[in-house]
Amino acid sequence: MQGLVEILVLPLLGAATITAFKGLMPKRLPGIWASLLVAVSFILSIFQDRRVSQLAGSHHVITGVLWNWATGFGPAIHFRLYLDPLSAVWLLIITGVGALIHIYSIGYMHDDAGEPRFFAYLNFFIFSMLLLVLAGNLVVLLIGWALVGLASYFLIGFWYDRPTAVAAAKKAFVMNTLGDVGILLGLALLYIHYHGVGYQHLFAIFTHAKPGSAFFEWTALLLYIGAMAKSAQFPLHMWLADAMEGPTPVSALIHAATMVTAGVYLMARLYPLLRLAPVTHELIGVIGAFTAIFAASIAFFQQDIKKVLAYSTLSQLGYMFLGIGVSAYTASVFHFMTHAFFKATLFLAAGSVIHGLAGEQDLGQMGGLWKKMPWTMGSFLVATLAISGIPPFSGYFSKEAILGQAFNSGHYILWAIGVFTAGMTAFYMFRLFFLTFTGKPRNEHLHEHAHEAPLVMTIPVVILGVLSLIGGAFGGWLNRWLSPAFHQYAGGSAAALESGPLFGTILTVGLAVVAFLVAYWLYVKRDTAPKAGTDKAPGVWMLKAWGMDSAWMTVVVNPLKMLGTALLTVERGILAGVVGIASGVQAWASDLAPIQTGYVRRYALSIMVGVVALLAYYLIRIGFIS
Amino acid sequence: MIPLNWIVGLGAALFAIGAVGVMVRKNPLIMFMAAEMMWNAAALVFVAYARSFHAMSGQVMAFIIIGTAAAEVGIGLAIIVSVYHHRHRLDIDEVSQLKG
Amino acid sequence: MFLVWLMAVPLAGAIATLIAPKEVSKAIAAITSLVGLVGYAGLLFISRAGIDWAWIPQWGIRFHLVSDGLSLFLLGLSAVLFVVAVFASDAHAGRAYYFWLLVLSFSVVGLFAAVDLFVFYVFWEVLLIPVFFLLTGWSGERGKKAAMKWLIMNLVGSFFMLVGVVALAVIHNQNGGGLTFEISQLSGMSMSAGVASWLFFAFLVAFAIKAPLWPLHGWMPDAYGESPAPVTAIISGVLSKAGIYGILRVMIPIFMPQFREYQTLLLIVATAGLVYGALMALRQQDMKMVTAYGSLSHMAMMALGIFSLTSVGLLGTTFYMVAHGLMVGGLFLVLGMLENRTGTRTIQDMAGLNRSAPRLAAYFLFFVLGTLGLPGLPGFAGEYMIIQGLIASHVVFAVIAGFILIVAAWYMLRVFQAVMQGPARTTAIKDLWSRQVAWLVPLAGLVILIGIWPAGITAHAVPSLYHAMHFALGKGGVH
Amino acid sequence: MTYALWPEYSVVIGVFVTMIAVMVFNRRSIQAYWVGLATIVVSGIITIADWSSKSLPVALYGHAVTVDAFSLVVNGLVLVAAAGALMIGWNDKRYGPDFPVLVLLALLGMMVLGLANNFVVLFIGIELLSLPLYILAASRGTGESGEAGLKYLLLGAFSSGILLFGLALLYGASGTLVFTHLDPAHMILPLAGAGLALTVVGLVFKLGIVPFHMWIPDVYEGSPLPVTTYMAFGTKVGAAAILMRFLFFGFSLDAGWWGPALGYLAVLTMVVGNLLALAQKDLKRLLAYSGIANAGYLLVGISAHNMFGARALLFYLLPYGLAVLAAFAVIQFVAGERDSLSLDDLTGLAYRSPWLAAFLTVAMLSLAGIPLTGGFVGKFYLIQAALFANQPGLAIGLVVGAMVGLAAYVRPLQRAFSKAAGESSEPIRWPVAGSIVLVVAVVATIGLGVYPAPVVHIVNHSAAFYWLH
Amino acid sequence: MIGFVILAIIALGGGIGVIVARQPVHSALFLIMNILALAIFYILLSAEFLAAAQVIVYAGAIMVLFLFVVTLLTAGKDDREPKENLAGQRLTAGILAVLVGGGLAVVGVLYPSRAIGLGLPHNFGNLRGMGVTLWGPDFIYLAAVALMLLTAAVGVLVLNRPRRQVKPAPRLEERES
Repeated sequence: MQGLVEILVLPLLGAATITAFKGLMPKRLPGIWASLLVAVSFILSIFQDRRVSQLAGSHHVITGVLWNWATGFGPAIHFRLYLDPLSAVWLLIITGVGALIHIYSIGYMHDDAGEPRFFAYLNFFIFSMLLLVLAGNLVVLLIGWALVGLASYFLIGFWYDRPTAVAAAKKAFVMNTLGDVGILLGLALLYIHYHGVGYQHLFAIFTHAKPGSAFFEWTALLLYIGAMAKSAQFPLHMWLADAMEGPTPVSALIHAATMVTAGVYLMARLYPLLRLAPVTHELIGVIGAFTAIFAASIAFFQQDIKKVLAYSTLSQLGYMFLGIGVSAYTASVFHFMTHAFFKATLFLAAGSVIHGLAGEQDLGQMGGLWKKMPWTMGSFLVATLAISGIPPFSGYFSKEAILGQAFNSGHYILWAIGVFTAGMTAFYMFRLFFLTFTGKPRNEHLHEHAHEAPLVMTIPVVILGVLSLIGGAFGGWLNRWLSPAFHQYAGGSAAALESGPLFGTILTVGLAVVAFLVAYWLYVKRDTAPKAGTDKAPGVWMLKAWGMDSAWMTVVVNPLKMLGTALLTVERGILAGVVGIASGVQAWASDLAPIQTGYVRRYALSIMVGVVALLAYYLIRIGFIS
Repeated sequence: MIPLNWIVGLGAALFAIGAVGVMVRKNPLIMFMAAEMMWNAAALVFVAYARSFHAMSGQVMAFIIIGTAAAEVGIGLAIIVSVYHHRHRLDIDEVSQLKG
Repeated sequence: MFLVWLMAVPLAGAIATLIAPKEVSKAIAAITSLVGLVGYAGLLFISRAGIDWAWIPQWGIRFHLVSDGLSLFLLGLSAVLFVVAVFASDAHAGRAYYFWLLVLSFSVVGLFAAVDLFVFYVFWEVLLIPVFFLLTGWSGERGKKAAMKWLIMNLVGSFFMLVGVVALAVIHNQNGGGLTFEISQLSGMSMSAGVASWLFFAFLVAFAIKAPLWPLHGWMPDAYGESPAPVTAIISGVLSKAGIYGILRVMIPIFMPQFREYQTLLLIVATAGLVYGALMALRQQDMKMVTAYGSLSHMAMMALGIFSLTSVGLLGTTFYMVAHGLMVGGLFLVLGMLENRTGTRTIQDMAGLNRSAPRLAAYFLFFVLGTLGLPGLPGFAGEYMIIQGLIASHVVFAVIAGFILIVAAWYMLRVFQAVMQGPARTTAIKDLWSRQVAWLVPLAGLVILIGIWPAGITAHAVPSLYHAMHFALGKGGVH
Repeated sequence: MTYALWPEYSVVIGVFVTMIAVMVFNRRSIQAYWVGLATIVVSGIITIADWSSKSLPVALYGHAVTVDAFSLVVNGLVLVAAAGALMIGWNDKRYGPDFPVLVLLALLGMMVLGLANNFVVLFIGIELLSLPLYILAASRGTGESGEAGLKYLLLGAFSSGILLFGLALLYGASGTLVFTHLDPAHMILPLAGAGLALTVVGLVFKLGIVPFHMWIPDVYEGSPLPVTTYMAFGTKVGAAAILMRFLFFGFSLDAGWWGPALGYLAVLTMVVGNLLALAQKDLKRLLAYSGIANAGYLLVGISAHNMFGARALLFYLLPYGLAVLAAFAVIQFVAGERDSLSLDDLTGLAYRSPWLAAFLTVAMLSLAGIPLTGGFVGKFYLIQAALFANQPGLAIGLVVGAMVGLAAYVRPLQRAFSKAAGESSEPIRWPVAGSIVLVVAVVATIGLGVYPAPVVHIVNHSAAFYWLH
Repeated sequence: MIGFVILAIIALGGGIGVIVARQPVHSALFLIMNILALAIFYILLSAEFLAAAQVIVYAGAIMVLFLFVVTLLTAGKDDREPKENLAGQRLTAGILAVLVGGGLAVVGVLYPSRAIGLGLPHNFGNLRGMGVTLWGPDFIYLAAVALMLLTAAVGVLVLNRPRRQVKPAPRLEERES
């Protein structure tokens, strides 16, 4: 327990102090302070991970209750923290990669007026993400889950005077809320049935449950919806591309390396539940595969350097979910790790490019930058090779592990999709690389002023580049490291890394190489313009991301707005009704008033009417008139 | 022997006539007279029933009615005089400023 | 007896404002409300604070106040919000303004603490009057109409309730139990089904109007829109809770069979209100109206929690009342500051104010996030419990409620972003003054506290809740 | 030795002394007012003394009158009404020195109505009450005042005729004039039914029940203000007292055939009265319609026909009267030299005179039936009575009426609390006597709302006595 | 019985005359006729004292007063009845009166009171009988009537006292100017 709280609290402290004292801090201090705290957190995480691994017995878990969160309607829900090997991996990546990106940001944001705010947000994000992975039950997880969403909202909308950024932030938040609601419903279901939402409590029950009941399917589906929204699985993926409106380090940290993989974390965490819900489990793999190929197709013709990376992130997330779907949990975690390395490298390098080009992101304005920014180019190349699955770069190993297990478990179609997508990945990534760094500069003016990034930015990029080079070597270690976690409860038996058939590997790598060659031929030899291919049938749709945005608008958003507009009429009716009744009564009263004519004889008449009425009533009542 | 119940019928008729008088005549004096007639009708019925019960109480009541009528007429005429003193016609419908 | 002192404080303050010079009215009100808050803090440590005194013995009416788990936190909510409202008020509003505000405070304490139906009803109606005058005297011409609507709609509801109140006592008497208005004695009373249904709806309508619940919210838009911000904060934060509180305190113990009988109908109507409020909020162009309709939706959420008829749903509502009160009160105060600074409430007329007023924007966002139910802030805990209760009783409504949470995020962010973000369209405004921060910070801190520690309230509310309900709830209650 | 009738005797003596005072002193003298007030005080003291007397209830003059707790409570109420009216019109040169004399005479009528136990006394009471009020209504000498007097007189004579005929038929049906000797079981029923119908009409005419109410707005509006106050409070007390006494003594055993009709009338009255109040622009007229509506509330107490009804009615008279006193006192102050006050004249009252506005608020809220005022407790008691009688329709009618009337009572307040357009902030004079009435009425209204238990006790005691007969 | 019919016709004729006569003076005279017919009825009903009182008070005092006022108010004025201007007033009034009068008459005629068959008590209805009652147990009624007459006297004084011309309260603007 001790130690976890410190890891958690340090970044929060950073966020709080920077927010409170940003006016008093000298210019660079917030960045340094924030980076320092995250770095310390990283170091503490290492110690904690060691503690976990040294625990006796098979249960490598540190857990403890901070306080009683809510009670009164059943067994209390505690504010519980929980560290096991699975969360430990995330812990390391979050704090480690997070620290590097913090450092990088010191350089990247140095001339932005909102720099302290940026670091406060970033620290807040680290805190939330740590809370998410250190959560000991689903409620605390959901709190972390929502807070990272909030942090993401802050950071996407960091430049709040850009309407597009603001809109993107809102979209991200609302879509993530959808996911939150899914988790909320799912965990409420679990609580109702099992009187608790703690992982250990639930998993112990799941271990003894029989799979296949509708209850488990629904619960798993609801929780998966949460993961879908957070990890941008189809059809809840649009927000991630728009999220590139935020500063590039944010894209690297949140929308590539860490936050978007929370869904993978959740699904890996819930492997005992997935065992019980085979249909949902399959669905996860199918949607993952579809997302992978779907996003890859969109990435083909993107014109914006960050958009390409964003869709490639989507595609890679699809791989991870494909891994979850075929029970390749360790492989998914492995891919998460390598992806964190190479995608962070790619984004940060892209950030350096954008930084070097004074904020330009359009591929049409780049080209021939390799001479101007060699370190960046080098790192980018390494990461590109890694993501394309070229051995011996890290991506090769992790992707291979997922595909291998997909094949082994008999999901041949999913496997085929994965293989094909790997080729597509290689194509668009190399297209990106070539368009950015090789060939002739397409904008001489920008090219003139382009420059390599300062050291504070380059060093993290290079470190991450190195990690993406060698990351594949962690596979064996990870396999051992995670096995206690996945063997603790039923359902994780197939989690360990496996290797697929040799022909599969050859096919994958071969496809990647072919794709590389095609890209080389197209964009280096023939020097095709970035826009080429976007004016004809598939290209147009690919560029427009298959029109999913407008589909959402048509199917969900606009009907809701129209319903709201229609209800405005109802509301006017209700409000007018209130006034109407009141003024109706008033008018009635005014109409009634002239009864009072002022003529005495009329009054006498009225009295006489009353006499007749009363007389008749009494005579009838006593039976005189019958 | 006088048929007492017929006297009650006569009283009812006089009562109705008085009521009509109040309702249809426009001269306040005549309305007032008609009202007096209603009182008289009641007094007649009282006396008739007193005769039937051989009890003086009805007659006492009739006496009180007559005495009260005297007082009421005094006040009523005073009011009518004070209201119509300066008016051209004795028309009750002219006195209808208060309404609504 | 302590509760009586707690009531006497604002009353004394109110009288003091009438006597003292005009200039110190605000100071008196501030001191009074602070004393009330301190007294409330004391209440947390006093176990026997209630009073039970034969008020009108001939009718079995007892002046019976208690501070149990149901009322304790609502008393706290009102104590806090009144302090905040007084501090946020215009110093030149005049003595009558503070007089009415303190009278309101007085009656709210009485309302929340009453467990005798007659006493409850008395304060229920008394509190209409100060609000009526606050709306009449300190807002524009439309405010007068709003005041009229407020008074008449609420009284229409509560007049029927009055008949219900008396009828309950009379029936209890006819059953041979003697004339009493004590809720605990009226609970579980045998009545003919027809009569019980009529009484049930008489009470329900009264409470629904005050809350307000759709479709009885006709008074709400004008009242929320036209009243000065502190008054709006009080109405939306405290008084609207009175409606829900009434359902919990009065109706649940007495009309449980009717709740069961009409549960589906009630759930449908409340869900309609939930959706309706959210969609209305989505289409409003006036930032106060967005919040007002959002609040309408949230009130429906509280009603759903009750109508789920599960212990967790009721508990969720109990908790959510306090949470929502604090947050929506804060939000309306922030909106009031914005309105004062910009002179408009239309969101199209504003944009990009974050640049000139970052602190204001931060508090705005904080309360926006709170009201949209961000996990970690108290709205979430309430909504969680309510939805859990709904799942346990009728899962369809839980799904709809969940869906509305998404829409809530949408409309709340829409107003925040439109006002605070985007390219600046309005001239710069002044940021918060330090005096304003002085009360916003504790308010926000309190919100965070109960957000991360809902057990602080739920653990205390539970015994009273079960005590109040007397007989166990049906399915879904985990206990 | 019983002083049973001495409250009434002292008033008679007071009448003569006052007249002598008028004659002896100068015509514009204030002495008559003092003597009148002293009379009321003495009568009140004797009433209180009688209250604690052991010898009650007592029937006197061959069951013509019965002095019991009920009549003493009525005495108390009408004495308050008379004192209030007298002090509101205190030494106003517009009404002259005869004003106290006539007030005392009408007071005597009201007191007689409280203790009547036979038809003769009933009739005497009605006339003794009405005759001075005819005069007072017309006494202002203006067109409106004369019109009010004339209308009151003609319709009063008309209704008295109906009343008398009804009494005659009842006499024929039962053979007795004494209420307590009426025995529904041995009456000739059709005669009794017809007689009862006419008698009830004659009595509710004075109370102002729809459709016999039409004289009320005109007479209230046209009469001088203190007289209107007196009518609104005193006449209602007297009429309600005699109606209850007559019906409950004479017909208490069998409510089945006379109760429902009154119930319908009550509902009709409450709704129509409040509805018409909504349309009014003149404050006196508004209060007149409010008086009609309140008559409907009183009738609820009668048609409920149970012990609670009697008690509730007796109770309700007090807060109603106090609110009327307070409201009319405010009108008197604000109107100053004028005879009436429109709603628009109230605009800005809260800024001209905050206290007057506050007092008006209390009065109006009491009439509207808002808690912590006496009016609420009264309505509450009435609803209780209706429900105890198993007549939810009455209770619902009551609240529907109250709802409709609500806006009527609130509109003046809203005027009073909004800023006036002009600068007409001429200070308002506070006559001493009127101020006493106002303050006492307001304090008592609130006191009655906050702690009604003592009054409830008195009322219950009085109605309990009443039911022992 | 024949006497009764004749008297009834006279009384009814007088009554109808009151309400149909065009001039108030005629009405008053018709009313006197009616009153005198009733006085005879009183005698027939063994109410001698009342008959005398009826003649003296009603026919004598009251009607003279009426006649006096009629002449006072109609002197030199147009004393004819103005045209009926209230729509349906006469018809409705007639119907209502027929309903009420007819109903009451039917009830009264069909249901006679329980008459006592024995002979009349001594002094029934004559001066002595009334005197004993009114100055005995029922003196209080007499006193009340006296008070009413006193009220009437005061009323006449009040209503016709010389009035100081009370001007309507001056409006604010007038006062300022």
